[in-house]
Amino acid sequence: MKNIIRLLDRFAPVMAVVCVLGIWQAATWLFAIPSFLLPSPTSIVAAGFGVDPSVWIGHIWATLRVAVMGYALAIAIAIPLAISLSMSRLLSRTLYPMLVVIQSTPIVAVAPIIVVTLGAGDMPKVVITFLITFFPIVVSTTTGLLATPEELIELSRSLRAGRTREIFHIRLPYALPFLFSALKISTTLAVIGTVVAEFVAAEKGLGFFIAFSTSFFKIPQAFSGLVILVLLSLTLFRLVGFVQKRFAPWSLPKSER
Amino acid sequence: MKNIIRLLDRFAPVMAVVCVLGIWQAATWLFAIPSFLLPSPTSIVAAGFGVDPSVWIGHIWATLRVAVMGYALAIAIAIPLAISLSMSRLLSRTLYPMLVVIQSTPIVAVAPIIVVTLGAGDMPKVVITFLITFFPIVVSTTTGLLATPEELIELSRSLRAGRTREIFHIRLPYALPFLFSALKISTTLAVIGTVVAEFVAAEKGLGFFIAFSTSFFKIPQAFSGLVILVLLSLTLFRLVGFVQKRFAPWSLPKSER
Amino acid sequence: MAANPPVIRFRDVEQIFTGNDGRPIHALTGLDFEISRHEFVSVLGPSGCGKSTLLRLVSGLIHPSAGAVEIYGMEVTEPRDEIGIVFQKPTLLPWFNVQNNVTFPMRHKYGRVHKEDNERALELLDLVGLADFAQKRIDELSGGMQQRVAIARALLLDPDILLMDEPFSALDALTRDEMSFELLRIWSERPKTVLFITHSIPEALLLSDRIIVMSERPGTVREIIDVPFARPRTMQTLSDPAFTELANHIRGELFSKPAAA
Amino acid sequence: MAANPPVIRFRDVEQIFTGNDGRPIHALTGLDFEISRHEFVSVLGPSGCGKSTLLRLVSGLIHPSAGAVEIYGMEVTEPRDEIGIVFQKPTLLPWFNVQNNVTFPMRHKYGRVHKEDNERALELLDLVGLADFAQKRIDELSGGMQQRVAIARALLLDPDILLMDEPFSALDALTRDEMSFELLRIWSERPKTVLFITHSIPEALLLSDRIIVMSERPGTVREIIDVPFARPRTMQTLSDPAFTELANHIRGELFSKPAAA
Amino acid sequence: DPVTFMIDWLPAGDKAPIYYGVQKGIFSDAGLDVTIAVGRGSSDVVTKLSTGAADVGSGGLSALLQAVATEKAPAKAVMTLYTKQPDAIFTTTDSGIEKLADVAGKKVATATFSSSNVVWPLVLEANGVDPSSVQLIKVDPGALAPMLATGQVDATINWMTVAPAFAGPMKEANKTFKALPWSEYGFDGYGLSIFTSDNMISERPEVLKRFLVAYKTATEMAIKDPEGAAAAVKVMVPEIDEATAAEQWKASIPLMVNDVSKKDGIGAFEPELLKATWSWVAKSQGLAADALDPESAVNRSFLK
Ligand SMILES: Nc1ncnc2c1ncn2[C@@H]1O[C@H](COP(=O)(O)OP(=O)(O)OP(=O)(O)O)[C@@H](O)[C@H]1O
Ligand SMILES: Nc1ncnc2c1ncn2[C@@H]1O[C@H](COP(=O)(O)OP(=O)(O)OP(=O)(O)O)[C@@H](O)[C@H]1O
Ligand SMILES: [Mg+2]
Ligand SMILES: [Mg+2]
Repeated sequence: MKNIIRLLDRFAPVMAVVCVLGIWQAATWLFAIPSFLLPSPTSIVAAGFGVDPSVWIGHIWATLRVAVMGYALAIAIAIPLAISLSMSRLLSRTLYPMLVVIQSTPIVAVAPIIVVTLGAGDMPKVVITFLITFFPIVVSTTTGLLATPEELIELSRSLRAGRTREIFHIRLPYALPFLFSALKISTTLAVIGTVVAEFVAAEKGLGFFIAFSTSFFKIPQAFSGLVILVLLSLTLFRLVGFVQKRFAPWSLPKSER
Repeated sequence: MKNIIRLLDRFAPVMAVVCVLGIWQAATWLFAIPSFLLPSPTSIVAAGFGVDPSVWIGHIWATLRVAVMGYALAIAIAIPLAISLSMSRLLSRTLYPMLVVIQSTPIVAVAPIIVVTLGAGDMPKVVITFLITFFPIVVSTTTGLLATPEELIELSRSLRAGRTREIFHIRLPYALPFLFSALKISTTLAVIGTVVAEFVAAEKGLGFFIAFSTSFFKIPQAFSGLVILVLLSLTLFRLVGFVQKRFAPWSLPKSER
Repeated sequence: MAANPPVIRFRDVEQIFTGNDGRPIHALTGLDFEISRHEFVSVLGPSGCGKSTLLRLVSGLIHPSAGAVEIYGMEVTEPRDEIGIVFQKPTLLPWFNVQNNVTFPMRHKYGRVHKEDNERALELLDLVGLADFAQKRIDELSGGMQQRVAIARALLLDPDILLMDEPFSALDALTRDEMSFELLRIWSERPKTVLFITHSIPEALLLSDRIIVMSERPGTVREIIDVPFARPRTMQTLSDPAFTELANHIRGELFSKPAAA
Repeated sequence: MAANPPVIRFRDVEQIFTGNDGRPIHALTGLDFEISRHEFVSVLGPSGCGKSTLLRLVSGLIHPSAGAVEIYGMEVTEPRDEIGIVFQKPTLLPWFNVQNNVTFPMRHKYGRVHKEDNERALELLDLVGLADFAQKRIDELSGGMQQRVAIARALLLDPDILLMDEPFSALDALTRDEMSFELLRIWSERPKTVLFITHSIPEALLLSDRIIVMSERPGTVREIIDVPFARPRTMQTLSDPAFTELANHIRGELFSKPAAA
Repeated sequence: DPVTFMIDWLPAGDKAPIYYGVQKGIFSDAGLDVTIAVGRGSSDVVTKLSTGAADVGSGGLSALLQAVATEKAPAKAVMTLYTKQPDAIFTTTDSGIEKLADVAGKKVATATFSSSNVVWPLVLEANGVDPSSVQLIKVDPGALAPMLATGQVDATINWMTVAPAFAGPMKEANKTFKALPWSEYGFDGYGLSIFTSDNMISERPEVLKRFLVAYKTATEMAIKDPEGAAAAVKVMVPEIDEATAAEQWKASIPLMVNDVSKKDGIGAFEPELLKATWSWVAKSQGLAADALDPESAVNRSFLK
């Protein structure tokens, strides 16, 4: 009995995916859904294999590179920013609205500026990805830093360790659940951000590939790009979960350690 | 002295905005930045007043309506979803990957399906907004629900109150800082989502207005739309902060109550 | 008293935790005793000997690694209705004020709080000396005050079985005495079975019918002492020479083993 | 002792909190006393009378609403280096194991932990009876064990001034006695000024040079008692008739006022 | 000499000349090192040219006129490609739309930000149709073919060059495709043209000239060799479907080689037609007819 539950637990995600695919395939058959609307899994796979592997690798590499760089940049900027915001009420009241402004500006509207200012190449795409990715990290980390219980702060203050150590030894560890939650959200945003950037300005990458395929109404091929993209997101998402489990197990709820 | 600090604190945000605008205006003059690249604040304001107020109202209303409906839908679905995810490990392992899949699917790629399936009107836009908005709420709320200290859970279990009450009386209140952090992130996502939706299918709304103005090279006018959009985001963001302060002050850090 | 069936029964209970490093922590071993209906039993023992663990076993929050815990003759597999608990930490909810923390069991268990519950909460708060603080928030209370709120909360539902883990540890001598006598009064007015963890030997003697004295980790029952003093007990009981004698005996019992330490 | 300048000095200190409802809570009033160098002073008083608040004032974590607190003649405006604190709650960091919690003051104050610090931490853990638990995580400890970790932590930096808020409240009688004597030993080997909050009158008598007895809220000094017993004090001191007499006096003092209660 | 050429939309068969020229070495023979950049619409190309992100580009002439009129964009048109407007109504044989006027009372889908949308009402009026009688639905370009194929709309508005891409969905839906070019219903003017920046004109006129000559040669050769043109695109854009690309390229040839270009010569700007192009823009944008002298937006000096 226990074994069955364990097996179920282990394979449930896989089974769920298989189920969804099955229903999808069946639906495309039964209702004769045209492939230009919602291609069947088999036609997507076929379309995927129809594209040269080297072409795939080129697009995947372009997207992955930009996504990871943008994500890394977002983390590198968002965390110090969150720390500054949590340390100074003045700063927080001044910067926060500006961050909201940046975050809520539709990238497409300012993309020309970014592209013109930063030239061609990966830079503008990295920046666009960064802009889409960093905000949740800032908000979540700031919330976590500020949510640290008073008593732990008093412990730190009583040791006169200074603000820096208070942040790094107390507030940041305490904020890790918040931070990791944001990092998870941001993986998918990084990928989405890259895709948006590739829609706006690119000659390569999965986003470009999808837009390109769509412009020819080759929907199964577009979907095969989509599948790769989604796998990329899932991998990054899982990776963050893995890092958390490996390096900060106490920031996970007991049931997931 | 104290008064000065208070004044500074009070007007810092406004002053910062004024500063940024000043620098911007000066830069456009000094470096003769062409207005099709980055229009000056004055030209943006001029362009904004050049548009008929009733036209503005039409666009703002269209965007606001969709953004708020999408946001509300996201909350209405994300919170129950987060509760389910936090309650069952099996569900969480099965559903989480699918949510990541949904979240990391670029809307533009599936736009045809959405438009064809849901037709014209607000529906597809609300759905798109919802899709972009709900993920952070799910992730953050789930994290918060699971982060509830063991001792509070034991208190609940010792009263044999059942899972539902455990969720609503213990876990949800505890998760509020997480939830509100996500709700803040999501306001801007809701607006961005609406704009994206308006790119895909719309004949009204600020996103439409901006893209439309851009495609006709009326860049200052596009920026005036951008400004309105950003103000909308800021208002929603503030509103969430206000709701938290008003209805759940204890979920705020001491310094911000 | 022997005629009554045992309310709580430990059958050769053993508790082994798995530490985060994967190594087992042997907390309790060979616990085997009974507590009768309406008995007041105290538990004394060195820090870390497994008292709280014992209480959590009775409450059904954890399950023994071996043996069984029974309540009213039924094996405990999950928390039960008739139990009220005071945890070692106050465990109050910061999003409620003091009064709502006290009425929380009602709200949490039955979904709503009646006027009578609120009145009862105010009575209980008065009883623990916090009538003025009903509307305050938890973080405005001192440590001892928080503990008293937790006591009031455990009493709200008037449970058949009351489990208390060092409920008076953060209280001063006077408040502690007052609370002890209040507890005795409640217990005699509305009889209930009480399992009471404490570090104070006089307190245990003053309150209990029997005292379970535990040994160091892995915790086991070293001796169960019948407390002979007649009830109702008063301040006078404390000056009874037999009281001092028994206290010294227990003290010796507790202090005896660790000659190595 | 009078020749030394006062280490801690309260000058007519008053503390008023603003409650979350905006109403003032009058916690302390008219505190005016001095504590000399290397003096061991205990504070006794009813729950909620402001003992923890008094300690937080000395530590510089909060500032008095009126009057001033001075350390070595200088007004306290922020926490100072020479102070070690045991808070009323253990306040341990769940992301460190026990040993790292003990060495935390070193890490936190000076940025790194030397080999000697780790050795010292292990010594201190041995002293509080937790040598076996150095590598455990905080949530695997019992309440009393956590409190002992907090004590070890406060001793790590060997502070000139030691502030302890009910440090032994969660400990059994034996451990409590052992810890008391350990504390006395440390205090006599490396003299320091100690402010010690407790609810145990015998403990206060056994440990201190003077005892500050406080009255109910708003807390103020009711009496300051010189403890006459010669040092080193031992278990024998406890059986001195003068000891019992003084204990009864303090008891009377603490129990006197609230006839209304 | 390095030249960055920006095509106005994603690579497709109708963009073949530039690929053909690169592949066949026409540009390198002319001493040009051409980089192809992908723009996102005509106005994007104008922006990129104005800011120097690209040297030469292709785009709809209307967009340039508009940009010069309203923003004084420092860019000029230097050569025409399409001498007929490429906009068209796509429909199916069973829709009952035989001529443009038949769209009255029908459902028509268009890409949200298509430049066609603005002139659409004017074209309708010119054909005696009340624009409000047509139910216009604006959607993502990717949704156009599916909507037409599933019968959710009766027609779509597209450029002629897109027609071959509709073939797949149409075939799957068992419908027969039909296109009604607006140019046959009175919508005249220049379409796709070659733009360059004022900077390029003043600083590297000689390079520009060489480029235009080479481009013209490439175009002419590509017209004669449609399969080769498609193959050239396929080499540089491996994702493309060669057959579709060839179809697209063939579909764009009539826009370039027609009675107009035969009369005026390939690439020439004829003043009357230029004025007509501008008047459509001015009317549709509500600009005064004299807001711009269309001559000021073109530079004919690079055409032989
Ligand atoms: N942050 C605060 N805000 C408002 N009131 C407070 C705050 N801290 C303490 N008080 C009030 O001040 C009074 C003294 O509190 P304090 O914690 O100093 O008591 P104490 O003597 O340490 O009590 P105990 O022995 O129970 O720990 C209490 O009435 C409490 O309600
Ligand atoms: N969740 C747990 N995981 C691992 N070990 C645990 C856990 N809970 C308790 N222990 C261990 O079990 C033993 C008994 O703990 P318990 O809390 O029952 O002690 P206690 O008698 O209540 O002590 P105290 O008087 O200090 O509160 C301790 O050694 C403790 O380390
Ligand atoms: Mg315990
Ligand atoms: Mg206190």
